[in-house]
Amino acid sequence: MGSLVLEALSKRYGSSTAVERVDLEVAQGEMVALLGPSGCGKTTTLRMVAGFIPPSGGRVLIGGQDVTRAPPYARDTGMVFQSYALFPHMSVAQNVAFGLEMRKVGRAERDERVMEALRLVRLDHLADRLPRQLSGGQQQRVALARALVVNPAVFLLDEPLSNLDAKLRGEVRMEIRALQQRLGLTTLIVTHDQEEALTMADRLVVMERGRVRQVGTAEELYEHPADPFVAGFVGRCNLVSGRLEGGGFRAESGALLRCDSTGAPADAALLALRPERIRLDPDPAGEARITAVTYLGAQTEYHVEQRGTTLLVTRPTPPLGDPMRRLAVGDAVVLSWDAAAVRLLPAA
Amino acid sequence: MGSLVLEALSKRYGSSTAVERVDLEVAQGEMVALLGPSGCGKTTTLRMVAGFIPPSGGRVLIGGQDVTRAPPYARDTGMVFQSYALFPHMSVAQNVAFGLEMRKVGRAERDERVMEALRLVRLDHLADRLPRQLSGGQQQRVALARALVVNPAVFLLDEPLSNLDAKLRGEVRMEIRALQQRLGLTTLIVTHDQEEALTMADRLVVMERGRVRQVGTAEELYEHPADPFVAGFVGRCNLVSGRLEGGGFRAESGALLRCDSTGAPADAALLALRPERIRLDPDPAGEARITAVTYLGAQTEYHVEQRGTTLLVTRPTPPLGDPMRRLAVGDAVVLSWDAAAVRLLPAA
Amino acid sequence: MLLPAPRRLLFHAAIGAAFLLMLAPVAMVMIISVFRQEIVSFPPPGLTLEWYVNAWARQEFARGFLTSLQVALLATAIGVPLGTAAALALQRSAIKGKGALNTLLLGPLAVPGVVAGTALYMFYLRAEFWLDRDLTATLEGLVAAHVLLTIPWTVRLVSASLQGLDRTAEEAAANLGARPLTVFRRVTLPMLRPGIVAAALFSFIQSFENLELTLLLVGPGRTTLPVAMLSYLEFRIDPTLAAVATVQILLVAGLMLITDRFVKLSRVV
Amino acid sequence: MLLPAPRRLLFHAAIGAAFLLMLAPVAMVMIISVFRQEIVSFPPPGLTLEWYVNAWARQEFARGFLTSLQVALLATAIGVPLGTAAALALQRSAIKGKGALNTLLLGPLAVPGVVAGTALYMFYLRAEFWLDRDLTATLEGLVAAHVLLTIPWTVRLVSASLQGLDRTAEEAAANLGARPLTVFRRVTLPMLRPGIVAAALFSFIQSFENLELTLLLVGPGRTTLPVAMLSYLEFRIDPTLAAVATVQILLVAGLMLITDRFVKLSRVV
Repeated sequence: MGSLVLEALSKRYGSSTAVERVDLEVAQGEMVALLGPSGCGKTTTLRMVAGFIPPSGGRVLIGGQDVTRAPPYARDTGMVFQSYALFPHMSVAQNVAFGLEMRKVGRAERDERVMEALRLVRLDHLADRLPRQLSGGQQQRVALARALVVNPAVFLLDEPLSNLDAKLRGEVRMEIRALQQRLGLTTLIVTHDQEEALTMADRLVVMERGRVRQVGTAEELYEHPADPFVAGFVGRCNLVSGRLEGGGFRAESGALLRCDSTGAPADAALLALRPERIRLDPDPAGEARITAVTYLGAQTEYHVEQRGTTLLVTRPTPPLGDPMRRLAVGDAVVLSWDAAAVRLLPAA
Repeated sequence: MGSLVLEALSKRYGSSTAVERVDLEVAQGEMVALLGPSGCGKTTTLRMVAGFIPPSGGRVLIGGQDVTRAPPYARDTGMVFQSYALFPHMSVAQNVAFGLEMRKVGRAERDERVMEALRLVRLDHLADRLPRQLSGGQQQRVALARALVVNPAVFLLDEPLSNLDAKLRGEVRMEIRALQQRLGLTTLIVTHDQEEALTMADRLVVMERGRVRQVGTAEELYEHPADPFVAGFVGRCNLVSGRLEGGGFRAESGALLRCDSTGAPADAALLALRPERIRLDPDPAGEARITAVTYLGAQTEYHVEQRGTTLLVTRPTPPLGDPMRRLAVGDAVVLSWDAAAVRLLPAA
Repeated sequence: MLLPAPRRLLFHAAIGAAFLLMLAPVAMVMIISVFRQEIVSFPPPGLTLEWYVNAWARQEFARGFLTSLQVALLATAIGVPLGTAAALALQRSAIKGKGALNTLLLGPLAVPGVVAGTALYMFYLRAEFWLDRDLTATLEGLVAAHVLLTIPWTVRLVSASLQGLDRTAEEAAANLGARPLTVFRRVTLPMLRPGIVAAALFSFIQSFENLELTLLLVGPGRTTLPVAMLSYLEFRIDPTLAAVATVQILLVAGLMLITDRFVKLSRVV
Repeated sequence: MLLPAPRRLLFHAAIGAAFLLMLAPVAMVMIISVFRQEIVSFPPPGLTLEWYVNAWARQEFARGFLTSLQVALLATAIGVPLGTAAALALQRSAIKGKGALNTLLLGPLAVPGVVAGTALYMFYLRAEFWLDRDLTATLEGLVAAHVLLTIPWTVRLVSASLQGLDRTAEEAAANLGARPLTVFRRVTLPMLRPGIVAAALFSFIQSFENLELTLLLVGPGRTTLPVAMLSYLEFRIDPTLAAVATVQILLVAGLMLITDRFVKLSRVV
């Protein structure tokens, strides 16, 4: 049984549903990401775990104990807020000490654990500063230390990186993941950024409009998306409507696309194909035409039109001498892909 | 001679320099991006072109005419602001009509051109709305129409996409680029997002701390960065300090790295190598070790350590059956790359 | 955060008590003004508008009302443009000590009304001596004094609007070819409208209500309504006064409600 | 945006004029208070502190000062906690019509001081009749009236602070194990401090300066300073009054300056 368990957790506001029967188990030491566009219910779910929002139905269990009706202060969670939520009138050390004070930890032990937590986030030299005297990244680390110092049973992160700039975000991401693994923290993180979720979490929960669409590791979600929403939200994806016909897939535009139909759902109505799985070869006799070329440095994106269906193709940018390098809008090409690279999905 | 020319344009505030002798020519119909981290002087440069900031030195020429001392209202520029800067008390149509009114265009022609501009951005059905009744993306398009309707000699865009969410950003990017090309607008765009700059602009100007580091097309900057800053800012890059030794490059850690030293600068002190240009092969006898594997869907990132030097390697994620797919932390591998893929740069 | 039910009840009680405390006396006056009986008894024996008729019949109230209205309108008409100009100057110019000037704007709060009134009276006496011309007991003198009341309110409210104003809209206008004066007229001024409307409203109310500054400056036959009420009070206290007070309250409250329809006051003030 | 030089000059002139207009009378009084001569002449013939000595010697000013101080301190001590509680209740509970209540908070601005004073006096007279106990001309009655002055200021200033307060800090405290009362004491209250300090300052000033509400409620031997000044004015006008006024201005200005060191007033108010 997981260290954090959600059972059919729901939240309704009047007639609108924010979260609909979410089931989830997070194992001891595991990091799970709630991923989805804004308004999908991921933050509401996190706040129900922390106790800030009372569920309309379902249960929350922490370490096997039902805490569904427990107030926030009686739940053993450590939360890091998007806005950091530091106490502006307390020093860094006082901020970090607050949770220990609430737990009536003696002064000597408290001071020791505060300094230890600050060393963990490399801020022990700034213990006496006020939050407003720190940079965004430093405030973020104080918030981490403050949540970690009390050894919470569950560690909750609400979009912890969204207020940092791009460069810092990569660093803090690795730092949080390293801390989480080193301390073996049971962690639930909320994010709208798929790269963040893919790089940090052991498992991902993709949510949309209050419902869980799919739960799995990064690879499971990317390689075997359960539905068009997951296919489009985790990574980029060509989605073509049509139907199975013989051994192939007949697009609405008329083109017959190669696919492996074994095990496809009977109601398959969408063909999902990752842009990097498509091979593209110059061929004057090819019936596909390039409609756009975008050079992105490490890779190049091609929009290719074939009998009324436009597919996005991304290839590693070829070295300078390569004939591929000269491909331009209007050139004729041939597209090909492994039948196994295709996923067939029910309609959205 | 370009349609927009900057000659040794500078801006100093007291003893600090915001922009230092920027030279630039933008040809008729060309789109040039000013790219750099925040505080690099790119916005200050744009605002000097618009006339909102008086230069401390240098000249601004629009269509061959010196406008360095001209007030904003006497310059023929059309600017789109980061915050859109719509007039909140005027309807969409009135916003768009404002520039024409200032130019004393007659009522009939004005109405016609306003509707034409709104059709261009597909908002003619919302002409009577107030700005606050529109979504962010729609406000952005009103701002575009308002700047375009007066047929400005130079089109200025200040981080036009930064207030839009990820999905919309891609759409508006393509829309702006299509408009710019269709109307043949001489355009200067400011952005801190390299992908935005790479996808939209004909040429890029990379700035750092008030100076231009390099000017060129996306390919020139990515394949031939002039210095470590550009190498690291446009795309990701492994930068290894060391020195040329015999036919190779001796890293400070002691490893000897393969490179092509012909034409290298005499003071070469950095080896720049794109992570996607490194091949990685499993080899039990290899002396390189994987220290981290990050699955990102379309690609996988590997941190590989070889004799004290850690290199980032990105490979397209191999198909499920591939032995590469099983590579894990601690595995021995061999790294290799074309000598031509390496750039040698002076110290930062 | 959730509050347990008993605490929530306590909260509601606190709101109720505070508002009751603030409004009870006013409500009492309004009630008194429509009952027949002059002395205390409850429930009072009958409704009447007699006191209103009585109030209007007394010249000092009718005239006081008109004088107050005249003075308040003039003071607002002069003070609001002046104050708006000062606010623009204060917020827009790059002068040093802007912070100090902003705090000085709180000054009028620091100067007790009686003191300001006395000061002004003494100032007028001396000015009369130098200028050889009446100032106290003239309409001009009274209006000038009330302009002093309206300026700080205007500067403060318009300054707040200016600070919240998106300056890029002005830049956009300039970029589209508008000269500075056109930018001001077509963009800045319309965007400041809520602040200016609120300033005019509060200027009017401040002037209309003022007693302290006015007391020494009114002349015979040119009394404002608050002064007339005070004089009447010294003479007797009866529901006539309650009637006058009720009219005054309804007038000001009505003005605020009308303004509130166009400008959300609780956001601006 | 850049302003051409002549316009900038005009701007500075406007600032100067507005501030001069606001401050001239006050400056005049302060000057008068330290010169020997009672009547007008310039430059006056000699400096003196005689008027200050004279003011203190007159019992009504000395006693008035002490009464005002006492009333203002008591009214602040009672009104600020009450107002803070009301503000918390108003902002934090999920009651309907919050917007209407917020506008009602502007109410005291809508009720002219004389009207409120009259209302209160009438209310007290009736309350005395029912309670069979004195209210007018007692310290309790005066303090109760002044509490009414302080509550709207407090509610408004504390409400503004509450609206600007980052509620996630309170959630963070709860998440760290603090019960609601501890959250309030350790996090909410310290974060509201600027608003509460400003509320206390303005409550004190409002009470200390008040004339209109006080006029009818003071009893013999229990006059506040503004009322004492008004009475003296009816009797004669000389620099003694200027001296009293100066002391009062300096006291209030000093209080504001001290407060400003701890709380940036121009940001809170």
